[in-house]
Amino acid sequence: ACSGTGSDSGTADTAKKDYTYAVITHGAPGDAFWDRVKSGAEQAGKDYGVKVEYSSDADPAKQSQLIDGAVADKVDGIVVSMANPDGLEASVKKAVAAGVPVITINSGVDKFKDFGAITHIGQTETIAGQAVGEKLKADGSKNAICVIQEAGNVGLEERCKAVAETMGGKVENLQVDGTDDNAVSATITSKLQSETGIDTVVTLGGQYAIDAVSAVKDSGSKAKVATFDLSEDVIKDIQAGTILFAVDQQPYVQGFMGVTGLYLKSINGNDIGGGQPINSGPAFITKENADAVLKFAANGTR
Amino acid sequence: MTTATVTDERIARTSTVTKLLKRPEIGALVAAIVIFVFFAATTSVFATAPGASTWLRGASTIGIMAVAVALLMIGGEFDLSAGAMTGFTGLIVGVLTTEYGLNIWAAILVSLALALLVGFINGVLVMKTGLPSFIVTLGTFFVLQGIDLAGTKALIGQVAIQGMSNVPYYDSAKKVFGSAADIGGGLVYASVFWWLAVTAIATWVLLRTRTGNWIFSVGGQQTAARQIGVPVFKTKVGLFMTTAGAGWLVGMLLLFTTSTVQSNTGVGQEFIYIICAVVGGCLMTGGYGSAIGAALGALIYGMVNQGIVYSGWDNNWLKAFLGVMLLGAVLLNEWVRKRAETAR
Amino acid sequence: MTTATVTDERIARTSTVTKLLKRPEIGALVAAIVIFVFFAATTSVFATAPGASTWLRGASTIGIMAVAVALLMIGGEFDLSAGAMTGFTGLIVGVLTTEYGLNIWAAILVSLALALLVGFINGVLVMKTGLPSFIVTLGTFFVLQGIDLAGTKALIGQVAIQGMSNVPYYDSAKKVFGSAADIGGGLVYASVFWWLAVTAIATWVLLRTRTGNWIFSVGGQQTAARQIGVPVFKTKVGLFMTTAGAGWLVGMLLLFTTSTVQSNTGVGQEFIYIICAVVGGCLMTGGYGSAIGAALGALIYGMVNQGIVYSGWDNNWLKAFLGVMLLGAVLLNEWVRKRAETAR
Amino acid sequence: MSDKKTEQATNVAAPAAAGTAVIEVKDIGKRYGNIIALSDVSTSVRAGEVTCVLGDNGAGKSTFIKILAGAHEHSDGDLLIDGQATTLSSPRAALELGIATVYQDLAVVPLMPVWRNFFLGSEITKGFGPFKKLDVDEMKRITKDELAAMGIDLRDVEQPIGTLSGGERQCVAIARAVYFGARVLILDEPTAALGVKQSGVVLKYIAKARDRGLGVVFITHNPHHAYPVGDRFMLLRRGKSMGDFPKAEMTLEELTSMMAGGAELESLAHELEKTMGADSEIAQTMKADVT
Amino acid sequence: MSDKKTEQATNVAAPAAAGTAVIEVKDIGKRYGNIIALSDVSTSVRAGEVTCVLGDNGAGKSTFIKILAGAHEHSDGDLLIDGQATTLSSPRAALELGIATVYQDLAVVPLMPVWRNFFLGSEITKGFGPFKKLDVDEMKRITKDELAAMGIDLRDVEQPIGTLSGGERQCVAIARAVYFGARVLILDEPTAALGVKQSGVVLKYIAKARDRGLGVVFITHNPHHAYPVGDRFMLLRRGKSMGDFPKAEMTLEELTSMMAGGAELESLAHELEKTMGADSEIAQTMKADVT
Ligand SMILES: Nc1ncnc2c1ncn2[C@@H]1O[C@H](COP(=O)(O)OP(=O)(O)OP(=O)(O)O)[C@@H](O)[C@H]1O
Ligand SMILES: Nc1ncnc2c1ncn2[C@@H]1O[C@H](COP(=O)(O)OP(=O)(O)OP(=O)(O)O)[C@@H](O)[C@H]1O
Ligand SMILES: [Mg+2]
Ligand SMILES: [Mg+2]
Repeated sequence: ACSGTGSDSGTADTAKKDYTYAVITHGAPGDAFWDRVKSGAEQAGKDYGVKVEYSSDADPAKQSQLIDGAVADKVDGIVVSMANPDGLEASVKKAVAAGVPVITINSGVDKFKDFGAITHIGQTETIAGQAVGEKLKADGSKNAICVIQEAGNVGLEERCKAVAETMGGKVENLQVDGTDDNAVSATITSKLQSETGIDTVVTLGGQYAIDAVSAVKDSGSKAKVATFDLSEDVIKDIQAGTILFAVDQQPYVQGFMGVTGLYLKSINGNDIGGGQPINSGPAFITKENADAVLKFAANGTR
Repeated sequence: MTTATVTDERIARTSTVTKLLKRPEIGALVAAIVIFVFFAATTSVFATAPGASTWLRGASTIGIMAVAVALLMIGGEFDLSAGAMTGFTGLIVGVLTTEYGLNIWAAILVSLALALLVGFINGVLVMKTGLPSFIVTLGTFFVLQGIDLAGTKALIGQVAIQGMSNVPYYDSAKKVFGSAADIGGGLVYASVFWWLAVTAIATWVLLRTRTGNWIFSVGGQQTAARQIGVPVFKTKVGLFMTTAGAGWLVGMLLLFTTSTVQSNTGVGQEFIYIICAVVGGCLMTGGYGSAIGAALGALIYGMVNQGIVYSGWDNNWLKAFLGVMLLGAVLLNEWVRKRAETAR
Repeated sequence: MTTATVTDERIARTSTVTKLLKRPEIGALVAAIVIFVFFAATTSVFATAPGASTWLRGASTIGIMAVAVALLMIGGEFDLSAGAMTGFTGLIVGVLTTEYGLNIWAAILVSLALALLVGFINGVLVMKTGLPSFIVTLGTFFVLQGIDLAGTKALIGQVAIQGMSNVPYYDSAKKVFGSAADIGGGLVYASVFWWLAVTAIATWVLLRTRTGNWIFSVGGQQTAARQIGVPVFKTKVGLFMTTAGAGWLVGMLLLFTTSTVQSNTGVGQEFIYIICAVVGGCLMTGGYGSAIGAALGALIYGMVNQGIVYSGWDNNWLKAFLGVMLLGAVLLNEWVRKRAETAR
Repeated sequence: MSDKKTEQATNVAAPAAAGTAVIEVKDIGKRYGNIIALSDVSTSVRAGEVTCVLGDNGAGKSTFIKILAGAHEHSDGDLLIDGQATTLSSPRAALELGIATVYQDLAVVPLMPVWRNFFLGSEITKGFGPFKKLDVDEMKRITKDELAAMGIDLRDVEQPIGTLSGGERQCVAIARAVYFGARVLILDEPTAALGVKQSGVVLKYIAKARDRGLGVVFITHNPHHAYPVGDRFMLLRRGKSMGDFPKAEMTLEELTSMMAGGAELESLAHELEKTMGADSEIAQTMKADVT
Repeated sequence: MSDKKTEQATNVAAPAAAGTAVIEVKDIGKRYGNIIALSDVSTSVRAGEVTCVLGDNGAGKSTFIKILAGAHEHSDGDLLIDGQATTLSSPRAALELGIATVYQDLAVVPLMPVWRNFFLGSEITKGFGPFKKLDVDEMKRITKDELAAMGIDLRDVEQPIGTLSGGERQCVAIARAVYFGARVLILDEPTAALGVKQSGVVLKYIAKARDRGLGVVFITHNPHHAYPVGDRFMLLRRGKSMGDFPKAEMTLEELTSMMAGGAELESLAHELEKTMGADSEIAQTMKADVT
């Protein structure tokens, strides 16, 4: 499904034109995962000498306004994450109709073709979640809690659901207040205290893994901790053995590749992936390979 | 006016033009114009039809709620459940139609009825218990938030409504709540017209009806209003129901513009409504404010939000810019209002 | 009391025991006890030492802020930047030590100075411009939030402080802010002691010092207070600085208890502080409330939050339970207070 | 008053024949928490009569009239209106029975314009159904006129009432009650902040209302105001009624000494004489008041 | 007053010699936005003298004293204290110069207990440094005593002042000002809501303060209150001064007719006579007042 008819003009004056790409995601500002997506996109922009404008809003109505705004701003391409495809359908289709190339990242793999996007980069929350579930199953987990730091967030809910699908056993969601680490830690402690059978804590952000580790310690529980996403401290904990593993969705890749795809479209008319989605991950970080990643995590790029 | 006392030696001077400046909205209006001019001058898209279409759309839904919340605040109360209400009503329609196949218009009415019921409960609880509305509606807010999340998950196994556009008669409802008219190359969404209508009606009610008089009085001095014979209970409960009704309207606008609604839709927005009302000149303590001012407050908020994106400033600083601009707008607002008062 | 008028025929009856019931905290106290008993009876862990340790920890940091915010609310103002302040101060210490290698105690002092400066700016802006504090501190809130995110990101390339525990003298600071004492099998964190101390000092200031008198008066009737000679400006600016100082304290407690702080720490918490203060009996309109009440409000909030987890109820309903329980607590609070008033 | 008057009051029963009791209270009492502000008070308000309620500061006068006005529910005793035992659940209920009140704290909404305060709760509207709207010009005109009739020449009826002087505000409250009072007019220290001229007008209004057959309850601390217009005098002391005297049994001097607590005032005058010299003017004036 | 008194007021200059002008105002004026509330008023407040400010409702009396009290800054003219041109930036500055004021709207904080209101801004403390704490018992005792001296027998000084009766509240404000006033005492209609007895006490206080060498500014609408204690009478009309008369040039009758606007009142009395019959008591009383 190629919709690249509008790109001819783009290729025509490659030499002089300063391209501008909009990256519009559903991530909350300051969220470590989306911060890395942003870093990747901006790095790509720097590398290629193009302008990258990042914006985000978790509310699909507002996100669709951002897309409309970018189209009105006549950008040369849009990278968009589609956590709630229905909410963005009209805007994405409008962008495509206006001749703006669109690449979807992170989520929306089922719909990108219908909406006329060039390709999809990343993997759904579901794929990452299922991978975690499988790995935990292999590790013998039977009773897990999945810590959700933002109530009602579509992506987080999907991760937990996917973990439950493949892990077997019991997986229960636990809502915490993500802006208060003290409360996160206390809530996980409470849960571990009241249900001593819990053998695994899955957190959905590197930050919360740290809180979970201290909660496990405080409650005297034997539960192991696994987490989505990385940070320097997470890797150190993996090295120390207090965190079992982290699944790295390689968000940096999603941002970087998204912009790369648009850039190739602009200068060369390429449709990378040939209509098929491209997976950005997942990669597992365990005690074995932690050392190699530490440097990058410290840079804030993994 | 038959009562003009132009020749009173105790009044410095007066003029019909400067009399206009007395209106509480004047400050917000000037601030809105300044912000418009600023972004129109510094970005290329802001003042184009497609650009304006975007920020008007963003401001419209917030604006409708801000106007309703302003009425409530003038009446001396808060409604923290207003944000969650927009999600709640949308979810009800979504669940009833996509999951249970109810007629879409019936679902819309059911949703309205439930919204008004929640508003009624809010009002009666506040008036009967004497608790501050801040705390009562906080309770309702949490309950609605819980229902939005758990109820939706339990009923449809997801946290967002999907497939809404395949529901029979979806288009007829979309025409009312979610369509857009192409005006001069920019799409103007239905929500913008609703916003204008709501603002006009609210202004008329406030300034030209008995109810408006009562709203000002119950917010300004509840005991005095009661002593003088104003039906305080009816007025306040009515205000809570109005806010809930506005929440329903915005819920419908959101649902039919984007064809989806999530379980966390509107959560956290309640404070933005209050902010817009205050930017537009409402007092936190009640008894003073204007509907047009609140609408202008929402316009300022919408323009700043979208204008920052157009300016291409680093997204990480978004909030800082927003803060500085809001503060600037309010300061300008206050300054203009004070000048207007001494110069009238 | 030398002024007891026990024999006045115009007073129905009086007794020393029932006199205690007059205190504004009594309602919150009863509500807290009821909630404690409820969870103690229905769950096995809640009333054990490790269980109590957990909910006390959760309540403590919120409690410190709630007490400071209560003082400010009694003084008639709000501080929406209070939540972001906890992140701001923590981030400053984190960045200065991990990135620039500053001595940890020096960094802590720098952070305190900056916090007080922000509080001072808040206060001066509110008093000099005459704008509502709700809107001024909202501006500061947005600005702080922007600095927290963009500043941190620009300086250390991350959105959360990493590697804090390797900083020299970390342990000495952790002893003060982040250690925990084992009491009867449960860990009691330093934050709990700080919480008790802050509550005690705030209560003493409110009830037994001139400053306390002034706080009540500027919140109750600012014009009257000014006319009668209360230094309104000093009092209010002092209150904003106190709140900022409390934000700094909580920032330190968070940083040294969890050894990390993220750029969005505290965002959205500002309303929880207000909620706790109101649950504890503070009026939104100022001039009435108590520090102990706010501390009890935080305790109620903390107990309900953890108690629901202990109860193992469906977590999706968390917010709904929270809403119902808070509402119940406040209703009980109000009922007790009214009874106490007529029965004293 | 204006012609509109009758239009406004059509839903309210006409004044009763002179002398019939419109309101009767029997052993009425009121507590605020454990504070007993009023106990065992009985009296009646008759059409075409002015009942003056007298008493020291804190005696319970305002509490008493708040019960009649529906602002507070009584805790004990019976309140009879037109012979029927009632509990006035709200001031609105009282207003609908034609009972209008001037409260001591005036019951105005400071931020609202003068004319909106004047008509609050009884607004004049024009138009039909959903298009019924306030008749602003008419209301402004009436407000201006009614206040001018009391000797208050307002610059602008759009001014927030909170910016009026104390006396101007009081005049608005009085003019409003007089304008809307149909059967009973209750005035709690209406002349407290008024100048000599305005006080005279208020007394005139009271007499006029009485002559029109309204029952009037009038509270004042000034015997020179109470005596000329009063028909009956009820004395409260420390929340208890000390009796209910018709004017026939009373001279101005008796009234004055009663209001001042008789013996107590005499001893005060005596004391003043001692401290300030017998011919000090204060002592003289006070003595003149007492004797 | 109590012995503590002097302790409290040590930082304040002692009263000046009788007759010296403590406060002088020259062509002072005040605008609220476009409203000119006061213009071109000149007078002086002298130690050991009582200056009465008279005038109709809305004449600008309260505005005038608010300038003296530091509550409003004047817009035009000069304010001289002890001969020095000053702008009082806040009431606290005025208080520190020994100027204490009873405002017409009383300046109390309704939710605070009576004793806290009494001592607000001038609390008595004991202890040192950070352990300085309020001397609660002492303050309660003084409050109770001072009010009892005015004839107000409070049930409980812990009661929020907002629940007191109008007169009780006024007495608290007066007792407070009298207790803290060191050089100048400003009273804006202090006797408005007071009973005969309490009014007498206030007049006695004024005379006492004068005799102690304080300058007193006294606003009232009651000529019977103004005449006995006043030394000079300043008349305001529609924001302008109509002159400043020493008592020697004035009789009670002249004062009364001046306060009532002279001719206007006479015509009112006349009108009353017409409408209500010549022997109507109101007309009689009013005529007696005028002539
Ligand atoms: N809401 C209340 N709560 C507690 N006590 C009250 C309340 N209202 C009034 N009181 C008390 O009841 C008593 C009677 O008050 P009320 O206002 O009726 O007096 P009053 O006769 O009108 O006095 P005044 O002449 O000073 O206006 C007072 O002592 C007052 O302190
Ligand atoms: N804040 C204000 N804004 C506008 N006008 C005001 C304000 N305060 C007072 N005024 C006006 O100034 C005039 C003088 O008011 P002031 O209170 O000084 O009168 P007064 O002589 O004390 O009258 P009274 O005897 O009724 O107390 C009044 O007409 C009033 O309406
Ligand atoms: Mg009274
Ligand atoms: Mg006055």
